Amino acid sequence: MSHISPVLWQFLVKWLTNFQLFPPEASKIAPQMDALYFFMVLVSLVGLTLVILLVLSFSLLYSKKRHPVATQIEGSTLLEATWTIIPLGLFLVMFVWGALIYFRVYTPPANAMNIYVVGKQWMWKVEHPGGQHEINSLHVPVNQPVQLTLISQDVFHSFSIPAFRVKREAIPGRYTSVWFEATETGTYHLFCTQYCGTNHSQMIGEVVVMTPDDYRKWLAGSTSGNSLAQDGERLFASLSCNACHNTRPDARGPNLVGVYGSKLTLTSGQTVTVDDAYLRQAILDPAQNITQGYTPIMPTYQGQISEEGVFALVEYLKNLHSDYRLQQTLNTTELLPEAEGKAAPAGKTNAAQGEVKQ
Amino acid sequence: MSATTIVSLPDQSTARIPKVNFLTKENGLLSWLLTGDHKRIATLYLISITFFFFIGGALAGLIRLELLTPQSDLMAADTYNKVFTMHGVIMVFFFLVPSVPATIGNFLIPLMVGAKDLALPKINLLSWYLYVIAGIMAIYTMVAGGVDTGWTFTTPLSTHYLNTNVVSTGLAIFVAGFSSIFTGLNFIVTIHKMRCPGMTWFRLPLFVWSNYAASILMVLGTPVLAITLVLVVLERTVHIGVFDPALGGDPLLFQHLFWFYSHPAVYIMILPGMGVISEVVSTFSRKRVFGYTAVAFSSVAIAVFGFFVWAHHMFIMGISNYAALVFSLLTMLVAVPSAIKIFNWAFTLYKGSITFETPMLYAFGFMGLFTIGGMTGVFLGATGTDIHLTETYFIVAHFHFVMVGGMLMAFLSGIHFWWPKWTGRMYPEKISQLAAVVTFIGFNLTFFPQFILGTLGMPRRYAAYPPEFQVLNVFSSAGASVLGVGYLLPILYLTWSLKYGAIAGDNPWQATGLEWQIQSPPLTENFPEIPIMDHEAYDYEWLERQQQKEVASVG
Amino acid sequence: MSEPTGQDHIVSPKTYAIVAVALLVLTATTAGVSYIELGVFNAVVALAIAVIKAMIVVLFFMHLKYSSKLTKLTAISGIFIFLGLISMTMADYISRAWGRW
Amino acid sequence: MSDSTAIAHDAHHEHPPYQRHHFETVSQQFDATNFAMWLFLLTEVMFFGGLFTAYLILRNWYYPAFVVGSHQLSIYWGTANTAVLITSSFTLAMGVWCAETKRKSGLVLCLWLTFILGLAFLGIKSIEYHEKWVKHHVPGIRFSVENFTHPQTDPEVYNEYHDKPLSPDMASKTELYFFLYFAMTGMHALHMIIGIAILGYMIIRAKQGAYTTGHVTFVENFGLYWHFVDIIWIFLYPLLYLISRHT
Repeated sequence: MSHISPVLWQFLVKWLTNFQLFPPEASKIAPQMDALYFFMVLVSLVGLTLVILLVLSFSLLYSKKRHPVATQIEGSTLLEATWTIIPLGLFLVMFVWGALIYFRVYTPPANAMNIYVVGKQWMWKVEHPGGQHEINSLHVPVNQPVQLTLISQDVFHSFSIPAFRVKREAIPGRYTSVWFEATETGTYHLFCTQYCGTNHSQMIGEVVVMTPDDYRKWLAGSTSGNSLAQDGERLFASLSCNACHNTRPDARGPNLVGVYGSKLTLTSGQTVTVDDAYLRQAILDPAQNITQGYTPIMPTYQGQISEEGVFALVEYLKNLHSDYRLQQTLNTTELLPEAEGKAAPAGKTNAAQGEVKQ
Repeated sequence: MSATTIVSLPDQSTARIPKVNFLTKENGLLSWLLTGDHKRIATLYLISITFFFFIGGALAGLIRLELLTPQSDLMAADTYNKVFTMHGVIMVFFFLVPSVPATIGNFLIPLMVGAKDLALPKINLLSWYLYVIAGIMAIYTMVAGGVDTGWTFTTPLSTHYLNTNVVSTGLAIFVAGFSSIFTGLNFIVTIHKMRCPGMTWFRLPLFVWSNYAASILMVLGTPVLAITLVLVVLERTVHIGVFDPALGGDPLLFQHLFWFYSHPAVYIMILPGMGVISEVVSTFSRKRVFGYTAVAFSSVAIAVFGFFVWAHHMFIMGISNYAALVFSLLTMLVAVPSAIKIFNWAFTLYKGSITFETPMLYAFGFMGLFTIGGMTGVFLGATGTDIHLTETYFIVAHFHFVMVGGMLMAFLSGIHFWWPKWTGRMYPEKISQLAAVVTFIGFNLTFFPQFILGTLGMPRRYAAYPPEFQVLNVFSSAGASVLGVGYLLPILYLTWSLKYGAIAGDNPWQATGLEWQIQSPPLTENFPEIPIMDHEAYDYEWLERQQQKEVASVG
Repeated sequence: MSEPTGQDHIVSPKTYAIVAVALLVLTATTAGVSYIELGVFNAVVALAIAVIKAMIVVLFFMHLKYSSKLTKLTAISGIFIFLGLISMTMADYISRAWGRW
Repeated sequence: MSDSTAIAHDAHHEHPPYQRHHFETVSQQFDATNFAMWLFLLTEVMFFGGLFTAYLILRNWYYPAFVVGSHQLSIYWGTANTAVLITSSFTLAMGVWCAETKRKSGLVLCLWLTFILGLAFLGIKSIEYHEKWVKHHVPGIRFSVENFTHPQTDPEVYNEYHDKPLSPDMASKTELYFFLYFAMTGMHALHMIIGIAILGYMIIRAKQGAYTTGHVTFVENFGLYWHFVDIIWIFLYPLLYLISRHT
């Protein structure tokens, strides 16, 4: 083989050892999506073969040599109806099938564990409820539904895990979510697929699927000390949220204990279910989200809390089931007289905490 | 007449190109720059879009060269981003949108409807000047440092996070948009008001129908793009915040308005190509197009439905899931007329008398590639599979199958088909057949691997990629070089044929269209006297009787 | 060729005058109604009057009433596509609140 | 818009000089240019359509901000301008009639009236714009939310509407309202300016008798354009001035 150029040789070796034609199926939804995919491939192949066969056989049968004079035919309503109705039927099947999968991908099950993801130029920051922070990697346990709550700090990004067949855009200013249940342990690609500026192609990472034991070990080994809810609790205190949002009878803001998941009536008369997205809106854009019976005195926190900070607050409020913790926060704040002054930089401190500590 | 060709050329020893024709009537640069003649304007357009095609093609070559290796080594990431952005902008707005309509359509529509010119010749010329101004602005953008937003101008990236020449690109596209509006407007008016006596709607060649449908899209869709780009430019210059989430705007609103034009734009690009294929398939199988009415109405159906499917570009972008359902359903409906067309063309061959000249080879290529392109569109139109496949190389391959495999094949088919009419000379047949085959092979080698890459999950617009994708990328780049040869050949031999090609005579293909019944190249006023249409389109029996009459009168 | 035949109908000055007065009256009405509290109907009435005024202008000043079917169809198709743009975009925005997506 | 000037080298002598060579009959020429004008107006509908869509969606999102924003507009000026524009449409329609019935002096008079009314509209508009400038309501360039966070700072408007103060984040959304206000009325005013410029040209041509020879295409088509610009205003007026008077 000495006369084969090394470049070509290297290429051939690579071809033989590193050639992929289909991505791994590593999530619960992947086989379902692939079933539809292969159905479509099949239909396409049949259609394409049909077209090629027709064109080829007509070309051979009716070439000028064999068939010097053409027979003029107007058309055939029956035939035309056939190739209108059959494709239409097939397309409608694909539509319904596709829609079922679409809703499945974007409807997380109730028992999913939540992980928060912030996209920014050009990295993915992952916040685990346990307080673990990651950059450009995501560790998840196998066989456990995981819901991702995504947001972008700047431009559109898209969180894509081909092996799981899921993808969702991270949008500035709004939460989106997607879920998956990994079925195979291993390391998979994580891509940003929405063009997001200069280093778009560097905004990649890996998804590590671990056995529950390994995952527990990883959690323990990479914790930053505080859980995300605890970070949120601190932020809650340092921004003096509890000055109004407390359980005192004369509180100026609504009591937030158990507010997550409840239904609220706003001053505009609208009824909303309190979810992650609503909490974010209420923190950053309070004027439009005033609970009925309260005056619109809450200032906006737009630009003062990083997206990671908002995630921490959301996580804190989500887990706020008894006012015991709130009371405790209140006491902590009262112990710190200059907490008020620290309010603004607190968000930034938290953002700094968002940096990975692995 | 040989048994394998329908080409009937006049006796080359005595044949002459008519002394008076639209090319020779007036001389001098000014007679071209101030012309009102649709055929001259079409020629100007042909030259300018070819120029931009090769710029865009060179940029495509750079992209493929960079993707030969997984690292971003030929270009830095930001250079790569500028290259693919300019490739997209130039190919979409300066080649594909004006390709068939502004050149072949401009040349043929008055001829096909039996008119002396388009209804508004000055507007037609203005449209070309706008195109040139827009082109100069685009070139200025490139020279001044390029732009790296991607041709889709996604906000807030394009408005707040980049400091390249977004404003000049936006304005270039704005101006190019008005060029396209005026072309479309002119076509609609001409088709409605300038048909010759006897030319009823259902005697119009299908090329006219499909250009009519595309013109509707141009006239109604382009203004929305124009106002959207104005808003983007204002957002960058005075920070007004309609698309900026930080100021309370909604970036998805931009997506809605942008795709309201840019999805129909896909049909603006492909519909005129479909018209070319109808003409070519009919001519080279000597048969009326199978189910003329169905093909005609399917063009209009595509135009109407095409307006209401735009949000299928945004399925994972955070539109409401219910809206996604509606748009997905409409997308499935708009796929049906394309399927109808493909089968109607295939059955046009049935019991025909087929010959295989270059335009027909390109048409066969179109039918195969467009079938693949169309079917993979359904993959993306179905909400479920769209999640996995969108924003990957699958979508890149899909729209290149439609745009390059479809529209460019059709464009080349049309250029070869009408070349004798346009210039009075034939192109060299053998080498052009070779070019058609090379293009087809090169195309498949370039873009088919990209479907697999997309399924594997390789994201689009990546300057660097994981090494396991390299093999397929090498195939793709290799194919691109073959494709490049396939595109260079025509420009060489077509230029050659301008001087050395065989004299074509009036009707080398023995085709039935009105344009073939007059001299080639045509007179400035097209018809010595306004024709009267007394037969259906694609009536080969009429043509035969006509020829017998001529023979009799000469004899 | 004495008279351009495309211009079949010459609208009389009287019609123009009546139309102009009607438009001014409608303008005064819509301005007046805006001072009355009607809740959501303020917007409905204002837009309804605007539509009526626009129709009067199109039909008489722009001669659509006397124009060919083609011109009528053109005007209608423009409105159709415009409403398509607005309604389908709005449909997305409104239905976003329906689910938890 | 088609230019009515005849081309010099008209080979067909039996045709009137204003007929272009590629049309068979004058009637065909009139139909074609008239239809082209309608199509052009369709593109204008879609052009403004994008802005209307943006306005409706953002108004739904930030209703309170859009309401107080529109309280800054003067209904008197708005109504006056509507009346001016409608009158100008009337005078131009009369101009078309004069052209059709070949009354040259009448046509010139009508065109002058339209011209003056058009300028009057722009004059009133510029008074309104100036007020916005003075009150720091020009988005992106000279803007302050002072009047919306503290309505009493603007006693004139406050006494009429008694707006409640907006929270700072909602007040900042008034900038969007004013941007759309300027974009829509500005785009409309741009169309007015173009129209007035063409009117000036037409007055000169009309004095030379260009439109009173039986060839009214240009006047008729310009009329379509002018009336269309009027219609845009007919919708802008309620959307911007009227519908938010009551909250």
